[in-house]
Amino acid sequence: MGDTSTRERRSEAGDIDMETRLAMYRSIVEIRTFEKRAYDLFLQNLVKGTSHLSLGMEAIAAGFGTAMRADDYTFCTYRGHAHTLARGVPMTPVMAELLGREGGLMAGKGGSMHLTSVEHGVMGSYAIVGAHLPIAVGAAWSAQARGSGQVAVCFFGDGATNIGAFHEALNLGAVWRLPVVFVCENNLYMEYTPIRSVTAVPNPAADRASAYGLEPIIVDGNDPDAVYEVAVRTIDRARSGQGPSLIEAVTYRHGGHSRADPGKYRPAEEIQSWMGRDPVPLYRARLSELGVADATLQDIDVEALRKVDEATEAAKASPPPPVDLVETDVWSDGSSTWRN
Amino acid sequence: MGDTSTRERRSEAGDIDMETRLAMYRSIVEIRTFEKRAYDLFLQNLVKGTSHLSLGMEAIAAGFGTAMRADDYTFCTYRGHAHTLARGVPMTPVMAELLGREGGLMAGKGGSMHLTSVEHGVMGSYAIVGAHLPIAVGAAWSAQARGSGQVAVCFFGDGATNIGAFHEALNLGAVWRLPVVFVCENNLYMEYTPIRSVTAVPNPAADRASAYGLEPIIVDGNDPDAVYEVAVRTIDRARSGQGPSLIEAVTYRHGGHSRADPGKYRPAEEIQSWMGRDPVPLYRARLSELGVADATLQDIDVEALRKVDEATEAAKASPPPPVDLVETDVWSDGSSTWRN
Amino acid sequence: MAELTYRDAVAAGIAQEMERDPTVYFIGEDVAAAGGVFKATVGLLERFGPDRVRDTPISEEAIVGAAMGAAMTGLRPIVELMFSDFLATCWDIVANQIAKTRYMTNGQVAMPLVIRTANGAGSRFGAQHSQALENWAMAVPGLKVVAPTTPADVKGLIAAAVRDPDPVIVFEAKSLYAVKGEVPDGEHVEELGRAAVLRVGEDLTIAALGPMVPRAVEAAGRLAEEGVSAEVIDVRSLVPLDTATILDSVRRTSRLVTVEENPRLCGWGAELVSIVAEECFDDLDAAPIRITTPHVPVPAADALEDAAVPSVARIVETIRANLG
Amino acid sequence: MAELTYRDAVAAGIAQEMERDPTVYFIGEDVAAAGGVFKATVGLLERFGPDRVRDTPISEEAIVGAAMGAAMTGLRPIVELMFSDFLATCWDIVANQIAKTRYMTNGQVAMPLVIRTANGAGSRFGAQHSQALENWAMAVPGLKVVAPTTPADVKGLIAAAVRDPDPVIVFEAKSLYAVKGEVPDGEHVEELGRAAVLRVGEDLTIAALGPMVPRAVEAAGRLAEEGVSAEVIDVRSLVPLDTATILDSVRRTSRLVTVEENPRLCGWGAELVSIVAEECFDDLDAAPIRITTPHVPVPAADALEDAAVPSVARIVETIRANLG
Ligand SMILES: Cc1ncc(C[n+]2csc(CCOP(=O)(O)OP(=O)(O)O)c2C)c(N)n1
Ligand SMILES: Cc1ncc(C[n+]2csc(CCOP(=O)(O)OP(=O)(O)O)c2C)c(N)n1
Ligand SMILES: [Mg+2]
Ligand SMILES: [Mg+2]
Repeated sequence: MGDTSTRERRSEAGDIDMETRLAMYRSIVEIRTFEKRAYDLFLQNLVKGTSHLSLGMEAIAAGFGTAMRADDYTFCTYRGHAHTLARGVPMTPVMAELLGREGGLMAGKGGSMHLTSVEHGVMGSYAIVGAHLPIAVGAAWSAQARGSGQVAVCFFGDGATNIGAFHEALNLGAVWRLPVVFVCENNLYMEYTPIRSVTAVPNPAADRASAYGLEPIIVDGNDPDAVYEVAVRTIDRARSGQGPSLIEAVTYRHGGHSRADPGKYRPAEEIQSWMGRDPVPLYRARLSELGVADATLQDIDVEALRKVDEATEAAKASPPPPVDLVETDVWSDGSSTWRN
Repeated sequence: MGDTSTRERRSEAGDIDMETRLAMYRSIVEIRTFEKRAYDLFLQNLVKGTSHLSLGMEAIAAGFGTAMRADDYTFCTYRGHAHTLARGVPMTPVMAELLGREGGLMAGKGGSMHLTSVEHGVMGSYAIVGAHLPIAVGAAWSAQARGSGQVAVCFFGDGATNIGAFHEALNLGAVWRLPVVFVCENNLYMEYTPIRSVTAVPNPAADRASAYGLEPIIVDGNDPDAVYEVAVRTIDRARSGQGPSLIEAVTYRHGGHSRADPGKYRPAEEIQSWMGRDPVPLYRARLSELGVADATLQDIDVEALRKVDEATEAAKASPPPPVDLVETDVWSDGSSTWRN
Repeated sequence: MAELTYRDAVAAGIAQEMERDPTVYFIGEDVAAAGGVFKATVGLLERFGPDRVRDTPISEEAIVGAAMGAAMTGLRPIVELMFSDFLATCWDIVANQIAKTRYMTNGQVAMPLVIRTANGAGSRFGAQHSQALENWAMAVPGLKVVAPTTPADVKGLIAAAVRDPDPVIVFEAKSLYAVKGEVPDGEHVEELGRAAVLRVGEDLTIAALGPMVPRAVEAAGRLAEEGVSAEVIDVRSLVPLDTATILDSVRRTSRLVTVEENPRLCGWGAELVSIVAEECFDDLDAAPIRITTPHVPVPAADALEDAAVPSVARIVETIRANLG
Repeated sequence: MAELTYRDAVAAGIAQEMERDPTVYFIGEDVAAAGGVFKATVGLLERFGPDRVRDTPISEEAIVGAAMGAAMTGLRPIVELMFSDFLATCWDIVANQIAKTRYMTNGQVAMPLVIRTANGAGSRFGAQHSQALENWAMAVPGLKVVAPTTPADVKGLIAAAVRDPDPVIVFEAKSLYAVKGEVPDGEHVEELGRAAVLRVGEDLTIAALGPMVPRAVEAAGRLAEEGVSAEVIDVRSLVPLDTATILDSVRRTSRLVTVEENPRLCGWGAELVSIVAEECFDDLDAAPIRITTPHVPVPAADALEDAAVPSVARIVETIRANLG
């Protein structure tokens, strides 16, 4: 699926400078290390509620995060740790949010499915499949209206391509020529059900592009360079007033859908073959090939682990949120008062 | 728009036998006469509430109505008088429903936007744009499950192609290969807004077909023969287990969207040109050309008028519904009781 | 003071705010070129141009979602839902996204948007275009909810809703669009969360909302002829709710009657009765009474629709029976 | 009697009905091959095959709409909405189509379908996966609404819902899926519209629903130690509502306390209080009290979620304060 276009992108990606590449490597390694830790903490019963990891899918967040301007907007799903970190949100509050602590990004009120950091352009993680596509369209409309030159990038899963909000958002974004980039992370599965078994076309996003007058774009979602290249191209297009794009980034999650799901519904050979396409070792190897010293890469690995350790300790040390937070911030005056 | 395919269909349509053709002529004339009367009664303030006429669009209802099997299902919109009559529902209860009388098809409880006659396979007229597409899918699923060989035909406007339910229904219908035929009556306008101004593609239905693995089909919605031919082909396909079709029937309404809307937002030349494609005189002329005696056609015209007159008088003579109907038939036991 | 129809007052309210604040934008189906299906937004496109006043596709989730995204990023959008019944087609965006996002983000995200929508019965449109749905919105934490009944109030409450930093749903009364009334000259802004005592009385308090308000006033007039002195309160704002005005009134009259257009179960009147029962139980001389549409969908025929929704006669009779 | 978990009782209830009636079909997201995200439908695919038990795309409008179309034409479908919060994504189909169609067609159309959905807090999932939304459904004429709290009830009420000729929404308690209880052997069918008196008492009536029921029972136990005799009613069915049982109890105890998981405004407890206030006002010795989640979205962190939803301690303290 998408092999041709994938190969094309790879060859073009020769232009990416080394600084950018190292930034992407740092990003995927940080996400990988963070997500593994989140999983460990879940097994230790320290992560409360659910959590949806991006293990194996890091290249998409890293490629886009690196290509975006500081004031661009990210809209993502419950599977949003990666996208949040990729925009430069510090690890400690993200980790603390997973643990339901006062020091969390939303002081524990949102939880792992609702990571938000307006300061970093992370305009929310949305837990209802497809809902954030229209909302991202609205942010793009606002950017257009304000002439701010900002672009909204909206990430969603393959499963979201079959919900009504997808269709409405794509059409409105196209009709109003809005600066929005729709990125479908096609990891071949919804929760436990293969996307191909419930979708009328083989490529759930790309085969829908023409319904909105858009070019079909499929990219290897495990190749940071390929993702970066398509991100730059589509974000430029959006920023220069040429309207939205729809990208299907093909990838695979290493683990289950969420929490302790062992992902047993997936054939062993399939998992095997995708493990061979793990973005972290592959990208590391590419950078080595391109002459990056092993010490440089190792420094990045070590630094990522240090950051994650630090975040873990800080998050664990943070107390539970005070219970009066239950009744704050329904309204802009900070209260939840509904009567006089 | 769609001229080539239209011409194709016309040539194939030579096979239609004369009995079928006369049935279609009768159907379009009956609908035309009924709708004009409904309009008059509206002006006389006898039609309460709103009413959405199919003047100019009769060929679609007639073509499909004639091609459908007696036990097939019709799902239509608030603009549903035509489709209801085309399935053989008697005029009097339809007219009485428009007038809000006890003798109405639903004793006045539904009104002009909700015409339903289960006995005739008319499974409802739906007033929320797009909502009935998933419901029609469900009827097709039931037909498939029961092995009944029934087909569900679902009519909707161009405007409905931009709502989420359209997308979800088309995908599910295709994935489950259901016996459902989706018919978009593209009359170029939603209420007052041209469909092209809010849609990312020129053909709001046909250009979306490939998103569901379907063939794009455009047909001249003012030509009963062309509509009939495509109806037979797609209904056969559905009945034989080959799954859904999506048809865009291009047409035009002679009047406004509803009630007393004069439709002033439409350019005079556009109206003029479409008046030249009025299905009633055109089809009459074609039948004459094919050798049908004028007297035969005139008999049909006269009989239609007689039926409409009769229905009008009967409807007017029907009393208002008794007020205790307000509290009946929420539940299957006939009551509206929510407590003991 | 100028005399305006309710529908013209809607347009005047929107225009006043768009004039004042360039971040106010207005979108909806058929609202621009056609001036709205109820002609409540005529002239806005001409005055503010196609960037700020836009017709949309029939895509309620997309347009209300777009309003949300815009509100989060610096605009103050107004979005029209042609009929309040269509709230159901974008209820996830309204109830799960717009209402909850500030809270979930611990106050990071602003949500200054207005949803205006035509609400209620009276047009013989049938069950899918005639609902009174204020209670759907009231039940969702994070939404403010108003239902103006006069031209002055609709202008002033739309203005207040636009200026409010939180999401507000304005339920406009479909059946009142043609009604005329005095509207103050110049800038006019009402306050959210304030009920209006329309008639002072001693024997009982009638709390009504939307098109039930003029009926309650008329009923009070008739009851007065029979020597019953009813206080009439236009609740106006369900969230925030002016419990002070209502409780104060009930404490004086010792009786409460609510008049609701919604079907019975879980209407705003139930909430009001539960507040009154809890907070001024000892002041009550008699059981609080709710007058509502029965718990049925709205029928289409004029005879049936009129019988379903509370009428002046039903209000008078119910009160009379309960006093007797 | 066998001991089953609530989740296994769900599967048992569906299986019992699919076995009995070949027109019963079951669809939903991840319900077939995976047996449901709450593992409440394990084994049904294997037992009844892929025609009758089907995984669907993430298309709530399409799948609930499909259930409606199927119900109108001869099937008795059961459709799972993975979380009740997702009702918002198909609310038009539920509230405007399924609920109203029989009425609008003057009884022509049958609508025998069941929507099952996982409801409520306790899993630290945050505001979009933790709502208690029974009142949304209760407010819509044309929907029947039940909320079982025990394995026996969930089996029996699912069976009753499938057999009922009208649309029924079964709110399953997410936080009770792991709870075990005795379930009668053989065919087991409950009755819709019947409350259960779980504990007889004299001093006050506690009416609770869903996961608030075990808390109310525990609270009553603690109060008993203090000499307060509380009657506990599991409301079970909101529509039809067993007002007879509730009114009878309140007439005897003269006090009513509702325990609701929903946020305050327009909850089912408000409706109950308004009925009690209207129909047995003179029997009441004190103001009816509502204990609810405050009117806020559900927070995610364990400490916050536990503080938001009514707890045994809060029930005990509130009642104690009101008796004191
Ligand atoms: C409207 C809606 N339906 C169902 C769900 C439950 N759900 C959560 S994630 C998920 C699968 C989503 O799959 P996909 O879009 O491919 O994203 P992925 O999790 O694979 O990243 C489902 C069904 C939901 N959150 N929202
Ligand atoms: C969800 C929804 N949004 C808006 C409306 C109001 N409305 C009724 S008809 C209509 C125009 C529909 O246009 P189209 O689908 O082209 O059908 P036509 O009336 O032209 O036959 C609109 C916007 C509605 N009924 N439902
Ligand atoms: Mg996926
Ligand atoms: Mg149209």
